[in-house]
Amino acid sequence: MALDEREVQREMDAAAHKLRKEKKRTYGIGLLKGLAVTLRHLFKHNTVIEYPDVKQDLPSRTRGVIALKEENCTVCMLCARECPDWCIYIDSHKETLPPKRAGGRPRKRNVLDRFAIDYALCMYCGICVEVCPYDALFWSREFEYAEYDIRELTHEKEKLSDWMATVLPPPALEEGALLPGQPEPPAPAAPSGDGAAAVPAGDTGAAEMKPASAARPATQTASAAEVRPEQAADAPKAPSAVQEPAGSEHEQAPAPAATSATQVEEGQPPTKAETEAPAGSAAATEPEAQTRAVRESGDSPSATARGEATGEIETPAPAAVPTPTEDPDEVYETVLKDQLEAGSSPQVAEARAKVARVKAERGVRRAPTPIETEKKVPSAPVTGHFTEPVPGGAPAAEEPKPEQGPVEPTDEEKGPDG
Amino acid sequence: MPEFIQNFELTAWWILAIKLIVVLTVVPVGALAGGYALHKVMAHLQHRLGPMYAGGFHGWAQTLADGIKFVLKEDIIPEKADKPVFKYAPAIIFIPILLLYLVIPVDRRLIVQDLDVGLFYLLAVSSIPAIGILMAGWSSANKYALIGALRSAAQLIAYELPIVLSAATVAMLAGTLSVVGIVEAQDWPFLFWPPGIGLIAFIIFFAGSVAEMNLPPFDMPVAESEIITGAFTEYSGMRFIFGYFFAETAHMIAFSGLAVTFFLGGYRPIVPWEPLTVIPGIVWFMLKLFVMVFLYLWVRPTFPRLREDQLQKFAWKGLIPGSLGLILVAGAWILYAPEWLWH
Amino acid sequence: MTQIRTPEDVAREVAEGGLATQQMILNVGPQHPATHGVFRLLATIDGEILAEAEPVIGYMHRGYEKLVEARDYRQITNLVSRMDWLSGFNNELPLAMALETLMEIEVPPRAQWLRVVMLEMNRILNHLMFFASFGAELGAITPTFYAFREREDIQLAMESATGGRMHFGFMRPGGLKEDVPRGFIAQALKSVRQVIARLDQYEDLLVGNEIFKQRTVDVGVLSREQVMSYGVSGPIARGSGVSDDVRKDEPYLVYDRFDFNVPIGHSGDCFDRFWVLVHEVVESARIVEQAIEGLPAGPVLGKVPRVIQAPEGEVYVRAENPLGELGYYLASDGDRRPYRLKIRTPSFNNVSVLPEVLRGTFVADMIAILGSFFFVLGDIDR
Amino acid sequence: MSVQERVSAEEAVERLRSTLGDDVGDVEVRFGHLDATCSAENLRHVMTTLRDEPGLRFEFFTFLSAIDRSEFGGPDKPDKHGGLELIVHLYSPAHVLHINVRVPLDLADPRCESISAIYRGANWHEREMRDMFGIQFEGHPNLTGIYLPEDFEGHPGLRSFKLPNRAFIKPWPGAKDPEEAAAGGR
Repeated sequence: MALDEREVQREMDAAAHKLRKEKKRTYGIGLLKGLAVTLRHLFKHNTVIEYPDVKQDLPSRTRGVIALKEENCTVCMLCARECPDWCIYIDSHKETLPPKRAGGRPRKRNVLDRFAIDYALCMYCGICVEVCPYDALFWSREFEYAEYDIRELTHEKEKLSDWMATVLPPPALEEGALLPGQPEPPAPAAPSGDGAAAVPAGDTGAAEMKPASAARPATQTASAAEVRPEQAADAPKAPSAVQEPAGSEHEQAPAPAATSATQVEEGQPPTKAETEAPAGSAAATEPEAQTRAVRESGDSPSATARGEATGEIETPAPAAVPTPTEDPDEVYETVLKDQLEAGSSPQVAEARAKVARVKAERGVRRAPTPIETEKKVPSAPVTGHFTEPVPGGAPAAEEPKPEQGPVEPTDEEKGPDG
Repeated sequence: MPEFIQNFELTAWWILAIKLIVVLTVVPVGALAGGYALHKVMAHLQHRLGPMYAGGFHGWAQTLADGIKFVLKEDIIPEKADKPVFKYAPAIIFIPILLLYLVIPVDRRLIVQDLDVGLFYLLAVSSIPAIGILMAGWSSANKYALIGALRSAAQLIAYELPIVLSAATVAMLAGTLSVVGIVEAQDWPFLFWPPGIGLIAFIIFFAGSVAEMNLPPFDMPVAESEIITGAFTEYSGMRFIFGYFFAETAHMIAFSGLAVTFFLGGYRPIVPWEPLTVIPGIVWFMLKLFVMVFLYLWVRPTFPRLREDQLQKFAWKGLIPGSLGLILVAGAWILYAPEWLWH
Repeated sequence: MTQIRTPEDVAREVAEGGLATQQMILNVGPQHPATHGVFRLLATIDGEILAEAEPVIGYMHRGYEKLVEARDYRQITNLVSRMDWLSGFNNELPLAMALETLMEIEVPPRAQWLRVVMLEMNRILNHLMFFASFGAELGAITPTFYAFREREDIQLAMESATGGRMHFGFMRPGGLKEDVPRGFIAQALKSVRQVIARLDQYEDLLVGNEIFKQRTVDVGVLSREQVMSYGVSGPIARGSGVSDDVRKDEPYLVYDRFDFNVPIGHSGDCFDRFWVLVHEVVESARIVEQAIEGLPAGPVLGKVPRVIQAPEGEVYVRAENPLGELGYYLASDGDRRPYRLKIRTPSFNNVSVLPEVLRGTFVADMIAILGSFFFVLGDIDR
Repeated sequence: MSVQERVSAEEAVERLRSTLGDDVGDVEVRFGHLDATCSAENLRHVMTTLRDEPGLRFEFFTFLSAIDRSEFGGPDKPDKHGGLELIVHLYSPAHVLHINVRVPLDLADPRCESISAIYRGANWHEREMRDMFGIQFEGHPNLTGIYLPEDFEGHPGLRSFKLPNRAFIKPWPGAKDPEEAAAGGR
């Protein structure tokens, strides 16, 4: 975008003129205006949060403190290795367990002896939480753990586990977000000049035409809904004005292609699982064809109704159980879906799916259900039925398991890369 | 109550002693209340709540708690300081402010001493604190304190004149130097009569008093973003609170009282309506005092501060010629205004 | 009454040696209310006038350029967001862009648009902070509280998305860490509109105030030539009539699709710098609105290898940080760690011009000039 | 006002060649930025020309830095190891051009002419380079330390300077076994 010189000059002149006008001293009026501003605030409702009495409702992603779900930890040391500050201390020993079945091989597992985080060193970057492949670390909103002595800021696993009770589930994502495993939306249509064929966004008919299976929930948060109408009023490019399907292949697909409210993966059943998402390269290179994504005006009755009806995230129906001669990509997709349904966080689900795909590629047979539902909690995406995180601090009481702690898979299960 | 004091069968010295004790208790309490008002009004102007804890209800005891804390704190005197001067400077700042209260008529009879030269007394006493600030700054052996002290001295010279001249205008119009006499001589609508003169004199007095008290926008001697707290940089504990914080609020209340007395009709009802005279003068005085204190508190957080040279310019090129001109106008009014305009 | 001398007069007298008074060295800082951090200024003053001023920095030097040589790129992302702690998200961007350039990663459109949303929100956060502190330095403390109230709403939106209040650590080479949570857009729009709606009022407090104008107009004039020679950038440079803005000159991300102006001052004094800063808030808010309006659907992370490992190569990538041009010169030898990462921070260059600007001003002006040279110590010292 | 004429990098290479000739070594375009080498003796001349030549007008001083290439490529590729290199990055707002000027220096005794008279912003950058790499800039008005205390030993920018906390102060907690811990981390 080359800047037109004259345009810049004009802009600058206008700015300079405005500035010169503002610089003139108007003796007295400015002072009175200032007094009026402060006086007005004297009578305004105060928004101060009286902290120790009233606590702010912090978002669930808040990086307050790192909580440990002890039974998920396999002592893989990844967190300690990736930590930029070297503030995670892990001690463990190996334990040999008798074989599960008669005649099996004895299994080994790592037993966690010590897991401590030195919060005096921690820089709250969240890399450990991010890299943990077994969902053992979580962010909690707690922040009141100040100590009088810096040495007391090293918290051991008991304390870290206690914080597990305060972990919130991750929030639902904004409209238009793509969960791993979901197919990408087609490149949204570019607004073109002729308005004749334009399908108004939020058109009821258009909304109904959508393939039901592909329709992602469009629940608008109430606040989002109330923002929209004003936005429509403010913005020069009023939402419903410019929307139109561009490509012929989208003709039957209702084109509010990128209406942010519906942000759907329209049409186009997933041909290939491309979760690593090479974001429509065509779209990226061709900016003009890119979306001028237009929002559905929030007052469209159908939108809200539909949103309420499908109040939770529908993951695509699970595919059939894979046959031994499975296609790696298919395995990937299936595992991902299973994982998501089982309640893993998207990142973890993706990671596990990748592992499964690698195994499939290398011909390692997938164990029937290697994905345990053990972490239905806290990392699960919020769905309608989700209620409350299970306190991780007292796991034994919840599900008495014969053996606590992660069990190292046998060689057979482990696969070449395990 | 006023009659009781007047008719008390004791020597004048005893009466004076009792009155002094009353003033000495009233002033600190007033300063505490003023401090609380400062906290709260400023907080709400700034969209905050201010203190909410001490004492339970909206932090009413905050200034009390502050005072106790400061009194209990260690009194640190810098090694290189000129110690006697350093020690007594806060007293020299605070005591004259107490003395100001002696001649403020809270009611027609409720005054410690109605001096015949009350106005002179007031103006003489009110300029002493600046000397204390100069002492404090010089003796601290600190460059910031020195700059603050010199600024304060310059400010004293520049702003004493407008205050004196605007008060002189009032005295001319009233025809007396007695403070009670000035109140009695004022007529409704106090500030706006004679037209223009009273209002302009009030504005000059207000600006001058803000500078005299080192409040924003004329708080260069204690400008915290430039020279920390100027002359008080090295002070701590009780000396700090008496020299700086207490003095500031007590000063503010005293000057509010003076402004009420000189310009707003003192203890007299705001409208000359017969039923209103039932309300005692002290209530009227307090009401007006609150308005004045609020005015000071309102200006305080709203404006940025001027620069030292601009302050001098404002005083010497604006306020002083203005107040001199005002004296001329007032004299002309006294000489030539027809009789029916006077009342 | 002595004649009030202008700074020029005094400077001339000092140069001629004709001034009989003694100069005093005033040590401003490293702990001083008017410096945003541990910044020291050795001021030689003559009464109220500065004859000479020499900034002394390095009290907060953490050696970022060395630290990054021992850390991998993921860790560096979180490290650099701590440089200029007021604009953490902006700090992370050029690093991600440098890696994307070297590794040829394509960033999905949604990530680009979301980046713009958050970058501009971060810019507003930063500018409001300086709006607040500049008032406080001139003695008006009220704008501080108003600005912080607006900041709080924006910060809450940022926190709901990233989990951090200052150090976001949300940027990843190839996109963003994860998608924003539901409600983010509504909150962002709300907070940004609030800023636009209320900013006029707050301008009345400062920009329209005569005392403020007396303190800032024609004070601390920075010439265009100084801007160029010292490499001053950002709102400070634009206050001097230099219209450079990386977002306009060399648009990165999707900045070329938004309609926004670059406010430019013309005389280079404190008032113009502040004026530019305040008006940039409005422009940023407009960009946020437009970016949210046009936010496409899709993934937020491109096709990125598991281990970020830039191939051998060297690239300089710059972006318009709230305080000026932030650039990373990344020299990679193919390792997971950078071989050398030169961090060109805006504040370092901006502050280096201070001795020239401060010479011959009043002590009170020194504070105004320091305040109008919007700098962050972490950004100078790295 | 600032942007006057956008010049492509290739065109700029031509202009550079025609004005400076052999004063600069190989000129190439890397990621849209010009990249030229020049000798330490020529630096001042090159800088002045770059700034004043109307077809180039590199008026904006971006940064001055250095790279110690003595370990470039790691121990596996000793053929890539090089010496110390000074980098001056300039920007031309009028033509939207960037240039990296590289000046090879002697690692054992790095010296160079100061350019702080041409670009005054280089003053602090040169002091920083003196701290970090020990480069002596001749003609600098005030070549003292800027970041490091005066009694600091060593030049942290050099590859031979190891960060002590990574090397010996604290064992790496991420180590899986004692051997790895003894190796001192990554």
